[in-house]
Amino acid sequence: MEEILKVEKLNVSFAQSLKKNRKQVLTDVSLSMKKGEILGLAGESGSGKTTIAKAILGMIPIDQGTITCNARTPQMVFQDPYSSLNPAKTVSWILQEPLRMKTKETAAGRVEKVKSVLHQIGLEENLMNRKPSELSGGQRQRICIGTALMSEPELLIADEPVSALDVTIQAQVLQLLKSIHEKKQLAILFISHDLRTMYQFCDRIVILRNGQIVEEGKPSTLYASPKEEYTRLLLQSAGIR
Amino acid sequence: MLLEIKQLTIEFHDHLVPETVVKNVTMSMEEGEIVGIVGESGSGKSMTALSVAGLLPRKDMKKKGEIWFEGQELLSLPRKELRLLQGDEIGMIFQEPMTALNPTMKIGKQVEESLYLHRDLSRTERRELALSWLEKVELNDSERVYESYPHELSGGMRQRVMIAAAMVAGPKLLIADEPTTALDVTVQAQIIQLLKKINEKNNTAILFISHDLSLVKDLCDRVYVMKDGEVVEHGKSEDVFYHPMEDYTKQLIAAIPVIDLEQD
Amino acid sequence: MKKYKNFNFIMGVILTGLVVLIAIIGCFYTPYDPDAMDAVAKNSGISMDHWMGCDNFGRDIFSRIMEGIRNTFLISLFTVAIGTIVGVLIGAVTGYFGGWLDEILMRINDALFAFPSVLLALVVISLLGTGMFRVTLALGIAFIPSFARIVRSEIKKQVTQDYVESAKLMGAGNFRIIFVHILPNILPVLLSSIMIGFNNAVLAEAGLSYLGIGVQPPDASLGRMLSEAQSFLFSMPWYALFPGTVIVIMVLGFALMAEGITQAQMK
Amino acid sequence: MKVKYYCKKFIAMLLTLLAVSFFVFAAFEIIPGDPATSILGTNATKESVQALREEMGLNAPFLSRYFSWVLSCCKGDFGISYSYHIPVREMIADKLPITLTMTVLAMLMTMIVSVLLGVFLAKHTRSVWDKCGYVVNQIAMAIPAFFLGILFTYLFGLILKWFTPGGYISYQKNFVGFLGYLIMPSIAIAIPKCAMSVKLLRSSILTEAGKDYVRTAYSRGNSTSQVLYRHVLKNAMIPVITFWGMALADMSAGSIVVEQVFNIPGLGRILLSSISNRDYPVVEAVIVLIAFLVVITNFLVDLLYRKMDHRMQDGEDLK
Amino acid sequence: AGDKAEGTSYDSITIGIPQDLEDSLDPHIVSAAGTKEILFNIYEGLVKYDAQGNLNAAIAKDYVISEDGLVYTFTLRDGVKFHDGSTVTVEDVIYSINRCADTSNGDPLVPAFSNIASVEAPDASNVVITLNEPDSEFLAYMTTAIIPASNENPESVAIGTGPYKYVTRVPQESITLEAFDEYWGEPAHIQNVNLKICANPDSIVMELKGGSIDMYARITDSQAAELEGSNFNVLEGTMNLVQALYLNNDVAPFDDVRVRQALCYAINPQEIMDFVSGGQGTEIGSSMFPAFAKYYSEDLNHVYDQNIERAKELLAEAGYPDGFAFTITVPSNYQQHIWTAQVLVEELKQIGVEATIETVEWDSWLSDVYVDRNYTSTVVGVDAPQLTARALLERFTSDSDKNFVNFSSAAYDEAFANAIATTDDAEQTGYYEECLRILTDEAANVYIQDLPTFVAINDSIGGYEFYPIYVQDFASLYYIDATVEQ
Ligand SMILES: Nc1ncnc2c1ncn2[C@@H]1O[C@H](COP(=O)(O)OP(=O)(O)OP(=O)(O)O)[C@@H](O)[C@H]1O
Ligand SMILES: Nc1ncnc2c1ncn2[C@@H]1O[C@H](COP(=O)(O)OP(=O)(O)OP(=O)(O)O)[C@@H](O)[C@H]1O
Ligand SMILES: [Mg+2]
Ligand SMILES: [Mg+2]
Repeated sequence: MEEILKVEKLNVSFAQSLKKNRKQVLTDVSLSMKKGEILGLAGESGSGKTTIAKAILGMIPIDQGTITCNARTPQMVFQDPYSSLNPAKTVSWILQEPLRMKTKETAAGRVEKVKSVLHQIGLEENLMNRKPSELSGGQRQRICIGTALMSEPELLIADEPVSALDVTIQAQVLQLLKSIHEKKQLAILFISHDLRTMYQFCDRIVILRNGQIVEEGKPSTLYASPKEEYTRLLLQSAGIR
Repeated sequence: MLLEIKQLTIEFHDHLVPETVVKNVTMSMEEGEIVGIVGESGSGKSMTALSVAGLLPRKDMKKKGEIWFEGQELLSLPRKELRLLQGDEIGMIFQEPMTALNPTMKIGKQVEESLYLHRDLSRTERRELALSWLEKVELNDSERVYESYPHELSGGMRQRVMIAAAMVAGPKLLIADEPTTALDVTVQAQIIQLLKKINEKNNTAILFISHDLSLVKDLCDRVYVMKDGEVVEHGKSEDVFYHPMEDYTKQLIAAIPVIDLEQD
Repeated sequence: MKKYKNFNFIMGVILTGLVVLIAIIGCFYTPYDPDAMDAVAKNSGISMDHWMGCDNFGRDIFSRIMEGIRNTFLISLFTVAIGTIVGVLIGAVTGYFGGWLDEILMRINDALFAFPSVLLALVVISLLGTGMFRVTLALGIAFIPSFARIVRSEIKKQVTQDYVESAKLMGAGNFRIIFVHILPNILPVLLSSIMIGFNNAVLAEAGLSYLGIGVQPPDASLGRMLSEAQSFLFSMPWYALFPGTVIVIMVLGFALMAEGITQAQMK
Repeated sequence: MKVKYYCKKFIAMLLTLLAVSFFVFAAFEIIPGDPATSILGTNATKESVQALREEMGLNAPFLSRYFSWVLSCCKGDFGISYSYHIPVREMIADKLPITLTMTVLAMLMTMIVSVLLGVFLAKHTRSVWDKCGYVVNQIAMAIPAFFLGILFTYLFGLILKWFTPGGYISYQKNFVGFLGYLIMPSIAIAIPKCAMSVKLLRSSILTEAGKDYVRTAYSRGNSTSQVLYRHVLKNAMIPVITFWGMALADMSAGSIVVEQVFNIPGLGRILLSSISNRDYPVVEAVIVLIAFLVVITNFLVDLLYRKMDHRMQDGEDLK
Repeated sequence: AGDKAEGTSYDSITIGIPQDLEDSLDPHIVSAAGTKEILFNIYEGLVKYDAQGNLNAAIAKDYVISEDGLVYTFTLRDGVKFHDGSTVTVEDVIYSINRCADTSNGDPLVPAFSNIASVEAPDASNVVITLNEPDSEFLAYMTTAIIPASNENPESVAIGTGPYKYVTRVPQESITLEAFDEYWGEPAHIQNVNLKICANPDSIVMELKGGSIDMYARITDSQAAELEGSNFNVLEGTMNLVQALYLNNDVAPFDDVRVRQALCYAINPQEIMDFVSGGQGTEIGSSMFPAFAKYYSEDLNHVYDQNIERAKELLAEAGYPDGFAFTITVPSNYQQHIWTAQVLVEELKQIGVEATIETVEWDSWLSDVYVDRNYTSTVVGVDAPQLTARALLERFTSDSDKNFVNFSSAAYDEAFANAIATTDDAEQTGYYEECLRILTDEAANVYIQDLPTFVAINDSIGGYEFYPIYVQDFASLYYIDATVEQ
């Protein structure tokens, strides 16, 4: 299978206020994804997961390394469901925006598409004319996923897409992602700190610590015999070991 | 019996059609007991907790039922007397560590505020107590934390600060409304550990709210399951977890990702 | 529009509508020729013939107010329009892109901000000559810096939000992101600045007539009438009161409308 | 780096002042009339104007005049007024206290009254008070300071005779009388600004009151007033302070009209008269001074802001 | 100032003035009429005008003019003191006159001084001035201020010999004068004079009524009306200036005499006076105001009595049957002129001429209109610094630097030259009258009025006198009660 994403020796640092030196956030991160693969990215808070995602999509400048992304219209579901939807627009407008950008769909056609997507992500049609501020966190996060899916991407970067959802809906959303993954060969970079969910969802998991990759492998092997102490600790706190 | 909620019903009237968000909820808690409430989003968990803490908004809503805490009925208690309980006898930890702390007030001041309001202590005594609690919640750099502002701390640290602030006056009842959802697993585990320790050492009763059944199973003695504002099931947590009676509970349990390492 | 069904908006529309209506009627009909002098009616008080009395040339104050509203309204409208449009453009570009362009433009902007609008108006008028259009232009230019500043800082706040990144991923261009995605979010702030701008524009126009570089006599403007009326404050206080009140109503109308829209936005 | 930040601010300030002074110089290149004609008045003929210009050094090229002016400014010498033949520095030192006092008075009133009223209205939301307050506030915001000045003159000056319109008393002669006279103009300036900050504060308090930390504060047993004063007010003040900064800058730069209405010989009057007399040294100095005040105000507000809100990152701008 | 309201102190008075003495305190350089009228109290020449327009001996106690009118011998009054305490010497006189006659910067400061051949002092009390040509009006120019030769900064340090001495000033706020103890003549009655700058003409009535000023010399008729019934007397006089719609005779359509005449026929000075000055002004028909009784002739007022038909005819003849449009440039600091212009606009509409007003700052007016002559028409008032016809009429000679209307008439130039040359008074008057007639017939400008001036003065103060020239005499003012007490 061809590679859809290749990151080599990625280094990212941020300028720090009040201090002279820059804060090194990612050090020599290399990873690759194949078409249609679900890659899990786990690690404790502040380990640099979101930074990798943003670097891949070119939202932050990188210091060193190469990023090759062969995917058509890569999309991202942002971690913070509160700031990733435009507060001034309605749900329907937000969901239509990718269509306006990429296709020549008529207004009516767009609305139809919006309705079907809403259905897919398990939301009612009557949410269409609401503003994001009138939605619950879970609903917002699902709208984010919906917007990302609208562009029919080949690669989806999902930054903790289900953390704000309760378990039943979590399962539903993951199911949705999985089915699209299967139908359209969608590759997903799944960022989470929930090792339980990842076990079932991912084809491969990368463990990140302090901006460095400490371990990677298939979930089953990784969970069964973690090589690194840190991985073990993570598994332990998740109550798996 | 430390806390008894009898037939609690909460209705909102700020929309055209009154909305009942809590219906006939009855619960009870012993001293030193850890009780969990689980249920999906919007099922009325927070509302129940807030009504115990006396924090329900006063306008546009109707409350029915009784809440007995140490021989006092909270719903009919005048605001002034309720205030004496808040922070002193009843401590509360909120879901969002990011926003639940005052961004422009030093951590120390926020932690010791309950003391300032309820105890007649000198400034240094308050400080001592606050520092000791910061250390108890494993914020080892307590002096620095005391002088910091919330934005200078990580999410996990803030959540621990919240716990310290809730515990500083030694309440009999600690209400923890989803205290770990915003945290990553490692920190989450630490917080649960911490709550257990507090419960053991101080014999503080904890009302633990979460939508994560597996967490609740580990921590709580008993659990109430809520759906659409009603308690659908309750019992010992082991019992509910391994032998659920209601369909809804079964669904909740089924949704927990199962990791069967043996199979591979 | 159906969203703006709140008291503020409706009151605002009514007040502004009233003022605009009078201005429009004033284009076609005034009870008297606003410039026509009448020695007999000189300084006469309120009467059936002259609802608001006459000024020191015996000109009908009511007719002049009708004309004055039109001039003042147009001047402040276009002043604010110029200030807003250019200010938003500059503020948006600098706030969105940042960098050295931002630095340079903001230094110039700060300098202009401290620069008295009177002097600026003198410069524009000396370059282009007097006349309502030029006065408007001069004031408009003087208004740019404050708008640019506000818009810039608001845009800077918005740019950190993930929805902007999200829009980029969708493939929206910078222009679209600024004006379609971000702008509606800063509208409440912008609207209230526009309202303050209206207040200031009326004031500035009146200030310029002190120097004789505002609306040229005999044309009436509310600001000019107000400053002329000051000499007659004792003998005919109504001469000052009428144009002043009309200014207040006009500004109030805009303010309420802005308020209404803001409320609808925030809802 | 704190030092680096302040250095940057300082340089930006200098650049702003340079730009301002350059604009003023350029402005006088453009507008008609020059000091020589102004001095010669109706004695002016083409030749005599030329001769005087030569004598005053006005015929030197624009840039060389500008740079020599900047140089002498750096030495603290703002030149001699063409009209008054006294050092510009003295003139300004004379006038600055007037405008400054007026501005400070107006600002103090704005701050005190708006905090009191804002808190009061926020405490009594949806009461009759709040509704009346809202209406009065909206109207107060819409009244130009200029019209207010006229109304005050009529009402308090002519009808009630509380003060003598135009009866400005010099601060050198009678400081109390001076302050007394400045009260009315200060109120006229303060009212619209005050109304705006009341509105801002009220809504800011209400926004803050809906935030999670307020609930936390209640959970510790704070009473409503305690929550308001201990927690909400400080946070709610942050946007208001930003507004005050702009208002202060506005007032010191925009006092011209109000000074005119109340016949106060402050900086605004000096500015106006020296613009029309083409008294370059004075205009330049006054405008640079005003710019300086504006920049300094911004800087101070910035400091205050940082003090109140520790989340502010260095290098960020506010406003 | 405020303490005066109690009426206890008779030794000070606060007088409102419309603008600060902004140009200079140097009496030879100063040009703004508003400054000159104040400096009248501080400086004196060898001779000095009184309220009747007579030239009286001042610093000179006596003077002799030679038969041929070429040699003027002035005898200095003994012990006349400058305000700095020094005595006026012949050197000071010679210095002052030479300063004004200096031609190194083009025209001399006093144009008439170009005629001076020599200034000498044969002894310590006599100054002899010799002229190149006889000049019957030369004496009037001897009102030129005498200043001490030792004063290095006359533009900021005012030292004269007048009844009041300059004490101090606060720019844009006030000027303080004090009676000069060692004045040679009748001393001023009121010890302290505070000149308060009232920059906002609209608040003058309030200031008067509020008691912050005791006197204001240039109020308008409507302000005068507002003062009725208050404790202020309103005195009426004339401003002694020629208010006219000055036309640029060089630009079309005003280069055509018929167009200019048409404008003259179209307007009605009386109507303008009714609106602008409460009907109080004095109509004029040429560049001469009534204070010059010798030259002022009412006949000229009727040459162009309002006649709309005739005006239209003339316009049609000149090729403008449908009228035309032009701009009136008015200095914005003179409200009366702006008002006048507004009435003019209305009146000209009757003959189909569309005038638009463009108000400009005084300084722009000076440079654009007065110096560069880059304008079409303007409304201003022209005054006479000396009470001589020459002061008013010289500017209309074709080569005069001050001929801002670009009037050009060979006949006029000749008549004026004759007037200057002759020593015979009657003959000279005849030539000047001819000049005035030419200005009227050629309709050089649209003459309107000599504006009235209203002086508001607290009714406890008396002694105000109107002069035929544009000055204010503070020395004659006194408190009525104070004199009674004495
Ligand atoms: N814009 C920025 N400026 C400075 N430091 C930053 C910036 N963004 C992120 N960081 C720092 O980089 C580190 C990694 O952040 P990142 O957001 O990638 O963490 P994460 O793994 O996504 O954590 P979480 O699970 O909490 O979302 C953190 O220490 C953070 O403080
Ligand atoms: N101010 C309000 N007006 C109307 N309805 C409200 C209001 N606040 C809460 N509700 C409703 O009350 C119900 C119960 O809310 P509650 O916060 O108790 O849920 P929860 O169980 O805590 O959910 P979560 O797990 O998402 O925190 C929800 O349906 C919510 O929409
Ligand atoms: Mg992250
Ligand atoms: Mg909740």
